[in-house]
Amino acid sequence: MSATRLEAWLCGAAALALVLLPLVAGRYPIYLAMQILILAVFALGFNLLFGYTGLLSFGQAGFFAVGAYVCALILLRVPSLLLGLVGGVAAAGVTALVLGALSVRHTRIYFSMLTLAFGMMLYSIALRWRDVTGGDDGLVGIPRAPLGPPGIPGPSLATIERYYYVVLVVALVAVVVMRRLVRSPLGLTLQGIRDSESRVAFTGVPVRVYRLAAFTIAGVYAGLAGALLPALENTVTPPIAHWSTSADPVLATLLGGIRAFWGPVLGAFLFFVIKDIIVRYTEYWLIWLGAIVVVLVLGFRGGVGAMLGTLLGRLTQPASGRAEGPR
Amino acid sequence: MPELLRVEGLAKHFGALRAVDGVDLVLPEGRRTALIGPNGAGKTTLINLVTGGLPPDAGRVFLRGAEITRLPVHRRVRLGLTRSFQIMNIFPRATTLENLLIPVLARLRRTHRPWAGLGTERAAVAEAEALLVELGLAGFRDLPAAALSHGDQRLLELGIAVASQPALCFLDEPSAGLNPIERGTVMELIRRLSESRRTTFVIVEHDMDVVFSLADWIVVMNRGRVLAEGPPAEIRAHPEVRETYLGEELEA
Amino acid sequence: MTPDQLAYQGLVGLSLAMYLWLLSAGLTIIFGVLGVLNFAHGSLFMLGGYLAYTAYGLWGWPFWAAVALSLAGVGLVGLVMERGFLKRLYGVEEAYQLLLTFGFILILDDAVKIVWGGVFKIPPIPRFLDGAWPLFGRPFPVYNTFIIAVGVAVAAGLWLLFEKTWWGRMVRATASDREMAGAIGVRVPRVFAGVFVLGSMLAALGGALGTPVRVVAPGIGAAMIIQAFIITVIGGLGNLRGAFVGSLIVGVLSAYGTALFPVFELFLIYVIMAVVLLVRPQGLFGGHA
Amino acid sequence: MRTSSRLVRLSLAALLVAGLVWAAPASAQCQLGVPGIKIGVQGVSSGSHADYGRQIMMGATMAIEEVNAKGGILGCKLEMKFMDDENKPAVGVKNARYLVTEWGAHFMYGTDSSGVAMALGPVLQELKRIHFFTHAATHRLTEELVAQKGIQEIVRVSVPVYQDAVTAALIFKDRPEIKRWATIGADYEYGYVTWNLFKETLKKYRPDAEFVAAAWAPFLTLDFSPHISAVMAQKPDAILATPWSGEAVMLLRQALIQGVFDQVQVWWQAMGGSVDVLEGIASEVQRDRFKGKLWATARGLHNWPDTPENKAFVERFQQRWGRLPNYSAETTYSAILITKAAVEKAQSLETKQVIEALRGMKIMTPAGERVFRNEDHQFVYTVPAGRVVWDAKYPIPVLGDLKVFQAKDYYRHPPFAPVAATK
Repeated sequence: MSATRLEAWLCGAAALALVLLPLVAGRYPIYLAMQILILAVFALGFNLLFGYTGLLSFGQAGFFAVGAYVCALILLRVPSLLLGLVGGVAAAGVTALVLGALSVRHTRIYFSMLTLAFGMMLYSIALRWRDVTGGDDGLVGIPRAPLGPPGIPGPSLATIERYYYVVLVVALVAVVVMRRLVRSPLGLTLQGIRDSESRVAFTGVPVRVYRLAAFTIAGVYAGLAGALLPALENTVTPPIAHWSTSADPVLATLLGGIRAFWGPVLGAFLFFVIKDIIVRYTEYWLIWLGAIVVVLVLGFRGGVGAMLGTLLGRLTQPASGRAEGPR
Repeated sequence: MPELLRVEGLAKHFGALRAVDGVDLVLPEGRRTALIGPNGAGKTTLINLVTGGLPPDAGRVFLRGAEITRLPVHRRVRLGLTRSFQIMNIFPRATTLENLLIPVLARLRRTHRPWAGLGTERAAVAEAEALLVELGLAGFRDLPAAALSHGDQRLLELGIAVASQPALCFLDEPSAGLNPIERGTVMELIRRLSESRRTTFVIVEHDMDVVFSLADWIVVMNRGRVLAEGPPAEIRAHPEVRETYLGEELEA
Repeated sequence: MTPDQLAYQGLVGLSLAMYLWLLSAGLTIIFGVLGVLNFAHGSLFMLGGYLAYTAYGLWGWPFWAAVALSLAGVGLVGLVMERGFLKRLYGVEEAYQLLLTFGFILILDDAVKIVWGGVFKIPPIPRFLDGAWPLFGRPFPVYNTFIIAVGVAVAAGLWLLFEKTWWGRMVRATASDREMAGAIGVRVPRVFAGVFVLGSMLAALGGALGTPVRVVAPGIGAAMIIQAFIITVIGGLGNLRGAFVGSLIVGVLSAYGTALFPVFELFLIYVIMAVVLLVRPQGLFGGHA
Repeated sequence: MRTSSRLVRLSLAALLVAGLVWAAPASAQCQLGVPGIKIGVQGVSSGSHADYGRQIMMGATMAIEEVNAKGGILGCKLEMKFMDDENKPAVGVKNARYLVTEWGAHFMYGTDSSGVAMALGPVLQELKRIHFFTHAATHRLTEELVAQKGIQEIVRVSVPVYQDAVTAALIFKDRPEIKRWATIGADYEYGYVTWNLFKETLKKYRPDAEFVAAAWAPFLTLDFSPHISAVMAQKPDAILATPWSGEAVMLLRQALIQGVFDQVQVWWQAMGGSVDVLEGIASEVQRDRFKGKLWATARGLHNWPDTPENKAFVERFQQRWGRLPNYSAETTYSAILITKAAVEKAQSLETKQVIEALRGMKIMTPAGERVFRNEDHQFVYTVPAGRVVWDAKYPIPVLGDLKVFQAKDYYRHPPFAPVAATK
């Protein structure tokens, strides 16, 4: 069995498990699963930017928040989740496009700082523009509106189980799309830019435009993840725009593996599992997460994903043992 | 031979240093040119100015009569101007095939496609594979480029450069850090490529034997200026060139 | 506001600026020499506060001794960070250095919780720093005056250190070109360690001097580090003079912001940061570290 | 041989354990058909406000110990899980979901920040659980979410913002020399509504009152100097301050060294009567640095009312924890007593029946008699405000010179006219 076949089987199994989850699990595991899926989408976008294009952004929370706030504002007025999601994603995409056009003028640390500044700019807007964002108290009492477009209500999502399936479907689609994207000419070119900007430029590719494309897609993914949040939490508050939220996808990706496509997804899972498990035994879970980060950065920069990747490689033909370097 | 590249009064200063100091140059199509000169003569800077890596302080650059002085790199490439690098510059994590796929896709204007799998880019893949054969790297198709030997990586970089099917291609010390045998292969490849394709090569090279055997025109630079240019024989005989540059070469 | 009031508010801003300066000075030196942007720098500031509180507030040491202890303690932590961990990442993409120091934030925030509990700590104000004296027609705190003095003194001290001492010259050589410095016989690893310890101590100083008037609690480090980033960026990453001016800008601006344009204050600071990065990425004082 | 004998011993031990486990539920005769009643508690227990969470946890723990010692509720033992909400609405909501859907809480208690409370309220309907709010003070929690939106699961045991705002107006309306008021406000719901409600009320009695300055400080403010100097620039006669807990201590320290207490007549510190603040400023009060100008409120006092219930509570609390109880401890403690009474009356844990049982409830608690107001699920009880003074009887400062207003005089009453919740 080839690595890709095996991978396909694993994905199928995982997807099936997720579909069946509500039948076996209680409401909290479902809630947790939704949190994981949302972070997975968020981190997938982030990793297109970091793992594939080589740009470490500390401002992704800004776009996450734009998605969340816009979706929330819509849900508070129009009872249509669809509209909320679309609106949130669109707003986040546009914001990313505009701020990205400025950000991609830099790379490396300056890019990181610039994105940090923009992210925190959005945070300060969420915090201070009280009339719209509710200020520090945020937007609360957000209804879990029916799915359909305005006018045609469609299925109710009153129960968390139903909403779970919305989140699941959206997340699966997001994964598939990203999977195709990284294996497309665009994906290959972005990886080329990561490894050698000048070389790509001298093949006739406008590097900055491609960086902007990656940045915008990452922003759209962040916005999508954010837009899924209000209906789940019924509340949206400034901390989700704060840079420490930007760190979540970074940590997840680092845990799962920057160099592997499944890294962010795996990482999102690990992130919450670690958190949830450790929290049950001690309130001090951050110190453990921190320790894990230190160990990973020093010892296993490939993350758990790479470990598994090499494992996969061993299980299958050596030719497919290329876990390092996203494909 | 129709004019391919024209450079007029090109200049670039780094603080006090006049790296390139008023260079005029005309390159006709199909003439294999060697660009020589002692270290710091301004060869690499000149390439950077012409190919768009650096903005010039003064002067103008024309490709096939059209001015390209201020064009961004990728636009110049699309007009048929590209280069290779003195310091190895390939995509180490990508496979050998993918290394060539990027420039081919770029030439076919397909790099932006986000949806189609690479497998479906049949034309591009076929072309890249053909080039792999031409480079003699077909055996390493699916290996990460980093796994290739230094010499093979040089060949690959050369391949990346010609994969964009440029009209004019600057090769900045394509054999840097290679042993004589590997160097031979690279030069042989350059010769073959320049015959099999409509690409005019400008080569920066230190090995005079290579230069004189490969080039049918030689441009000598010194202190940011063009000291002399002409066919190998002429240059060999050129007194100034001899003393400032070739002298020690010949003694050596 | 009347001129007097504006001046007074500006003075308050100045004292804010000095805390920021003590924080960002260390960050800047470390970046300038090691090329590492230490995310955990704010957490060292916090740790400094806790140590000072423990010695001064709990054990009843004299304030000065407590501050000295916290400098020593945090310096030690800094040494461990650099020698034990960071040094393994030189030569790797800087992204990983950022991530490593981010890991330190998580560890330190919980570590202080484990040792000192989650509840805020605040020792009494040392008598000799209590009270106020008239300035611009209103009483101005002795404490804030003291902080301003310390800030200026540190600035002068650092200037002397880097301009006038042999070690300083060694550090500057290392900052401008590691290999060259190594070639002319500078023990680069030692310089790195020394600089990191110095930077950590500066952070500790800010934290320690803050405790009697500001509480120390878990998470204040992470809350402050971003301001330090803003400042180092505005002044030019690795540029000490720039960091000083940057601190003044941010501190004074937020003071006036609180009084005159509270809604935009925060936003404005990030705008400035972004604009500087876009227009002058090397910072207002960029060029030489 | 040896291994086999060890095996025997092991299996015996296992049997024993199994037997105990099997026997355990049988030992408690809970008349509500559950192994135990699960008490989920939240409060902020990290950062500048952390003492509140601790005190909430102490109060809950003590109540549970006492109830269990007397056989629990209808024979059902109480067990508690406490979680830190970090004063973050999102965290509070996540905790509530965990407590109810995973841990299986029957009732929930606590919550300090108004922001968290307002986020939590609507979620309670989905979770179908009562949350006894024992500190969060925004009037909108009960006036809007209960009285108007009809979210039955919200019950508030502590005094809302009325006390911080209205009593201040009632006390200082009679001080003609105090005209110019300024606020150093918490930059969120709680800060805004306090200031607005205060202005509204004072204006009724004192048309001549002026409100000359306002500076707003968000959570995690470490230096209030610019806020203080900003409002002092307008030369106010009195200041109403709403940052609380550790931030109140910082604020008062920084106001002291800016010489504020030489310039103003009164500093009204909302919730300044909480023990963590009183502990934090003890030495300053002892040296009368505030010149008797510092006034404060609390949702309950350890030195008032002078009733056996309160005395006993404070005594037991000090024995149990070696500290004086903060009001957040008292309100949470009382909330659990209230739960006991309600469940015993309802003979059920069903949210609906328990709410029914709460209707019209009058119950004696350490802070005095609390009366459940059906319209907005607000428990009504009287708490005085007072001046922060040093009393040798206590290890820390106390509120003295108490101004007692009957609850009906400073509570707002349905139907509620809206109060702006913006700056």
